[in-house]
Amino acid sequence: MATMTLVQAIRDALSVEMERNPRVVLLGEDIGRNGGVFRVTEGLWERFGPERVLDTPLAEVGIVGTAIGMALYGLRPVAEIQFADFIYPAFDQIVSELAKFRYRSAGQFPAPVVIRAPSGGGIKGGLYHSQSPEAYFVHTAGLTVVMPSTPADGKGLLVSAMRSPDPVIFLEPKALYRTAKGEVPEGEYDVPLGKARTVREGTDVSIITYGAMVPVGEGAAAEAEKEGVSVEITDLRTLWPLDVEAVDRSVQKTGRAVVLHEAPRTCGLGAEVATLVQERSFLHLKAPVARVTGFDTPFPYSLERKYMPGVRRTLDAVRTAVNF
Amino acid sequence: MATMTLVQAIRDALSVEMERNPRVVLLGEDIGRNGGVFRVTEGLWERFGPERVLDTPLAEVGIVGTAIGMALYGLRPVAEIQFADFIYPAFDQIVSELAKFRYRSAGQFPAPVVIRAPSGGGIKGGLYHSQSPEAYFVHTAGLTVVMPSTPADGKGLLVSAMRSPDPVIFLEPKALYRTAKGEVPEGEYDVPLGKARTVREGTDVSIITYGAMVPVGEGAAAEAEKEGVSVEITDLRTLWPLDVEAVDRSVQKTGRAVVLHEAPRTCGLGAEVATLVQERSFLHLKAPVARVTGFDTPFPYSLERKYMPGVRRTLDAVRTAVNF
Amino acid sequence: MGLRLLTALRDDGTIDPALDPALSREDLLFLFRKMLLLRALDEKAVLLQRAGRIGFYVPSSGQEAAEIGSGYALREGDWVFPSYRDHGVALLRGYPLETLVGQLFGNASDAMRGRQMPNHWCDRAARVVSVSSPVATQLPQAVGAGYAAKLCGDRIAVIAYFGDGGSSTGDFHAGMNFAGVYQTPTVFFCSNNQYAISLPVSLQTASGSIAEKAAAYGFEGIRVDGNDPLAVYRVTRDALARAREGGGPTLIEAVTYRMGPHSSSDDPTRYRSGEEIAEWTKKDPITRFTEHLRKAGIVGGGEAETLAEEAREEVLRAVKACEGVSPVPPESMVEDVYAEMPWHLVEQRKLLSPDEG
Amino acid sequence: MGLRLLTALRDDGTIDPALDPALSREDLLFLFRKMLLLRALDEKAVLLQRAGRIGFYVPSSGQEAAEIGSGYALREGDWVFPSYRDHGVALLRGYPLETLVGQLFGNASDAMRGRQMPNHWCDRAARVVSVSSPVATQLPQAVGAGYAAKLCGDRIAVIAYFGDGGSSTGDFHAGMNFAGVYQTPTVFFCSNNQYAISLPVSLQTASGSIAEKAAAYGFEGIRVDGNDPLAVYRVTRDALARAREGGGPTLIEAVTYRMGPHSSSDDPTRYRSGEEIAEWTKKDPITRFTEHLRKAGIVGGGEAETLAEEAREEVLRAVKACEGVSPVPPESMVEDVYAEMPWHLVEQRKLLSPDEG
Ligand SMILES: Cc1ncc(C[n+]2csc(CCOP(=O)(O)OP(=O)(O)O)c2C)c(N)n1
Ligand SMILES: Cc1ncc(C[n+]2csc(CCOP(=O)(O)OP(=O)(O)O)c2C)c(N)n1
Ligand SMILES: [Mg+2]
Ligand SMILES: [Mg+2]
Repeated sequence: MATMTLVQAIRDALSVEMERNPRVVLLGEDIGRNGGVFRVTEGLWERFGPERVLDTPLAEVGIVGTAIGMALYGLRPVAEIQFADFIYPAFDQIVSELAKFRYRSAGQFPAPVVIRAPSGGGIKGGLYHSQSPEAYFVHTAGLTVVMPSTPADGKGLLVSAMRSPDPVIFLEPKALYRTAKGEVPEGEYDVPLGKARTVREGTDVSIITYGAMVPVGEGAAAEAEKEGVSVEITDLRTLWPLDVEAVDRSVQKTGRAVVLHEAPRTCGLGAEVATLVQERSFLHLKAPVARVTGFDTPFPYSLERKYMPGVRRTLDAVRTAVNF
Repeated sequence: MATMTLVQAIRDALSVEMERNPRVVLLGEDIGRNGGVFRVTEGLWERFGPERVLDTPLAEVGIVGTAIGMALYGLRPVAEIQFADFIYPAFDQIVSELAKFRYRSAGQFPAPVVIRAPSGGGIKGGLYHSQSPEAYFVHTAGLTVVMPSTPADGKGLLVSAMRSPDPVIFLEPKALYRTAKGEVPEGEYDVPLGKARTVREGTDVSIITYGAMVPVGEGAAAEAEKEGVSVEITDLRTLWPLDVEAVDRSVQKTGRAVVLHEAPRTCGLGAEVATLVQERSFLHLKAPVARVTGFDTPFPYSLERKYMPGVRRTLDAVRTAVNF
Repeated sequence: MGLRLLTALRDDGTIDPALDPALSREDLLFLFRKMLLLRALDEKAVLLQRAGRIGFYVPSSGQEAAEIGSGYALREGDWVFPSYRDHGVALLRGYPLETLVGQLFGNASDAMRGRQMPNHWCDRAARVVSVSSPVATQLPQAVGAGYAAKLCGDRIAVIAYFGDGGSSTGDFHAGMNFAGVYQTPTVFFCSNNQYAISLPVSLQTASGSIAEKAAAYGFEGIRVDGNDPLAVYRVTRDALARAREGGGPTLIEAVTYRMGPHSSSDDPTRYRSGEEIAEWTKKDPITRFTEHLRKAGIVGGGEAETLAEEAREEVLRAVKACEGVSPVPPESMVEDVYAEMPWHLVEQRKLLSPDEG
Repeated sequence: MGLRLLTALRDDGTIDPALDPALSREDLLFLFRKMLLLRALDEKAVLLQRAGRIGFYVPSSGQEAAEIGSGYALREGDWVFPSYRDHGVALLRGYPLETLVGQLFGNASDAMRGRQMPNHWCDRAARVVSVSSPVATQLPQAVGAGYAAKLCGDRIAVIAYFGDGGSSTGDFHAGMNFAGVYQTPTVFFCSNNQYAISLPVSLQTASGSIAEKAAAYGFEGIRVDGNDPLAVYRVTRDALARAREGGGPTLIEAVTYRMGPHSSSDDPTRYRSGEEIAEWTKKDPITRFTEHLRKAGIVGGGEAETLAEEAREEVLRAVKACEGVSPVPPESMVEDVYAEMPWHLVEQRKLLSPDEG
């Protein structure tokens, strides 16, 4: 065990897997000599060489398209999109190609690419350095979408992503890059995809969340406890295909659910979770499933702290659920 | 009044508005001399000239980017994407630019572009000539998303879209292009955005749907009637911002809701509608809100008729709701 | 400035020694047979589509020289990233005709399980990558595969096919640029058939040619007579060899003509003249090649017609073998989305029935 | 093959008559003042950011000649599509300095209501279009605006700014191609400052220059010394005039150097050497221009320093005017998403409070 930040844990996952598997290559903008704008890949270019750590020209469509070709040939490419906000020029390669290769070739041409992207707000990045685009990818059949909230999960889930037979969109909550610190197993370590993590047990309300909103949920749970309300928190970790049993179990125990994410509300993952809950646990529900989310606006620069869900709005939703 | 197909009605909207407003221009692939692959723009190139009906090179990013610039300058561009499945190369221009121009410029640079695209299955188009991408745009703040299901609405909604101060994604259910026939007012005619249409009144179950699924809903309602079940059908017409009052009213009357669309299920518009219903009408609900949707797979060629929701699956959902 | 158009077959049927690939009699006959087979497949498929026996078809009549000439230059280990119009190349990859024809029917005889529209095939064993409809997405993918081969020390080349319209896409730009920067063993083969559906190449780009766009990426562009199988073979062979030897990428523009419609859904009379078609029909690659083979004494008398008849029969046999085979099973719809079927597709599978949705 | 680099200011401070735009004394002093103002703004903003008084900053030190030289060539009616590094141009559009500085603070003094990060301004009256972060998205937009102007019969030009990295995007490819096909009055102005964050232009593309990429789209590309305000002014003026007169688009590559970091978040020591910076510092456009003005007897003695001091004071006044102004109101977050606020934003507005989320 070693204490690491999320950035260090992700870097550790990349280097451990690159050591183990010579077919793993990294590509992206400024990830080589510069070590990435968040320094996630720092030292890997020196260690594994420019053939395996590619600084690419400025074209996301080229990054993802090239990564797909590498994967078809048999490599295990890990592409970095500098900010999740800049993934859209590659959207066609992701949605039309990456997600559909296995299906359209009836299994002949799987394309196991991992796309890493720093996601979410918290660094005063304004419209284009703050977005949480997970819903676009959850809606796209064929993709696995992952978002860790702890350094240990950051390492373990990324290792599993790099070994997955399917393409994985790996979103990294940049707000936690350096603030999340924790024990991380050294060397070989993985965390299975598709399994949620119970952050804390509770009996009155279930908060279902992920990424940078997990600590917000914990803050609200602590406040609620003072009011005698016992909150259970589930960290989805894999956003799709999500761990529906974990969600069912928690909600059927508490009878109340609050879905918490920073992405915009409408057609967000919160809508899917709320719908699944009412489809599968209708008779257990004592209150409507509540959503605490980002606003249906572009991500604002000066008002960032008001845009992102905090303890205040989460606690309000918990109270409303209990008092319904 | 004249009887028109959906294709004719949409063409009528374009020509009436081009006559009225010299600032309206059309651009897209094969829309000029060829009149569009579905012949929607047939005759407009001859009538209004190549300066106002532009055949573009093969680049959706160029089509939408150019349309945005035209709109910023003061034109009213209507861009055609040949199939909604090919809109993704323009996704960055739509999500990062078109949807955010008004916001980021604090109202100084609105970009009122209309993007028309044939959408949905029904022509054995396989993976890439059948998709229903509305959820991606509903999730994107700043866009208005519209889908007509009748010729009259096709004309009236498109005219309103061409006069809207905001960008509109106008999805045309290609399955209905020639099968939907109906009376269409001639000359000046518009249908307001943001207002749903009650297709039929009913008391037991509310079907909330749009586009090519409206006739499917009607088929299921007719079958249900034989079983003594009275179904109300709401055609959303504007998918976002949707007519929430119409949804509330219908569901609070019947106490049961089935959301019907051909797009994939997970994080689809059905999830948003189901979530809104349980948030706003929780105590009225006698059964969980049901979803009848396309499958979470790419759109298959040979199995198209099994992929698309039909009367069978819709009726099953209605029965399940009634017998819950 | 425009680049010179390279031609081997002269109008009089003789060959320009400077570009003569000096193929053996057997090679020439093999090429000829494959061109005839491709034409025969086209003619039959168009009839099948009209008769509603297949749902759709993308013909390549007029482009046989570009398809077969370039495809014949490939070596065993090379990879192919085709577009929907390049089934001709597949015919040279030991790809059984049934596999192609079965895909047209989209039934149990289709290795792709009826997932895609006709003309969207693939074959892992033949290293022919899955075709998709979105234009030119295969270009950066081909660059990635080439990069991977280089990294693995495999001395192979990767060829990517696309059309004149494809040259306008961001995928073309990124693929070409990455190939230039990483010096990948990629041959970009553009079949400039003069049209992107209805758009003539003159409105597709203001540049003098597609080939000269290569300069913007720091490598060579070649303009070749796409109706001349020997010239196409020659320049493709040389470009592939250069790629395998680490010489980097090449862009080849094969100047040809789509004699038929864009697809079975298209009506070309809306956007081009009969005179234009007549002009190009004189340059029909099969007529031209037949001329040459006659002049060279390789086919004589009615031999060409005999070979054409053999090709038609081969196509008929394949059609017989594939048509009427059982449909794909409903459950197959939810398979191959992921390596293992996740819970939500297991649940959705229950919604499937023998009847309609 | 590489294109010739056009330079007017010789090393000895004299000017090449062939490229001399023959500007008046007043014009030259105006240019000089604006370059000094831009440098002063940069120096102050970097300090403000370090002190945490503004959140972020994108400097343009070293690129003043390209910014001011090109911007000065614009006419009243022309439109500008800038990138985040082109606030220099805004200084020439009668754009009050407060508007720029207020945007850096993102408070009530920001006409954009604190919506965007620093350096992402716009001004409708000045026809300076809203800057976004995604690189090069403005290029096809500029083509559309130019097309619209042409259709409306307005004899204006549209200039679009971008960087060397931007030349790799699909937006560049589509914008250039559409401009060539429609012959729009567009000037594509590339500030090749040698880097895209850490990536040197030699790894950005294998082509000999950015300018020569114009040939792929059928129009002219020009390579100009980007640290020479007079050469930049001259070629931009001519390209804009050609555009206004219906002569179609031009690509201008201004070869310059980003003397500072990519942004306040960047550490350039990780990817470039002190020697390299020293080399380019010798070519500092302000030093070079000062030299020339001295030689030409337009500024004498300590005059240059006096002007620089005036510029610094102007910046200080603007900062004083904008800093500490009240923050933007919370409700403004849900405004301007649509022309009229829809029901869901009216409901979401209720969730806002003076405290955090
Ligand atoms: C991204 C994208 N946009 C639009 C289409 C619709 N479309 C299909 S083929 C085609 C023309 C392609 O022309 P070209 O690249 O010259 O190839 P050709 O069909 O002539 O072989 C178009 C516009 C598509 N398939 N993909
Ligand atoms: C589409 C996109 N991808 C990545 C980024 C992140 N990014 C911001 S600036 C930049 C480099 C731009 O370099 P260049 O075009 O040369 O302009 P410069 O910053 O040098 O003026 C990158 C990669 C972005 N803003 N947009
Ligand atoms: Mg073509
Ligand atoms: Mg640069």
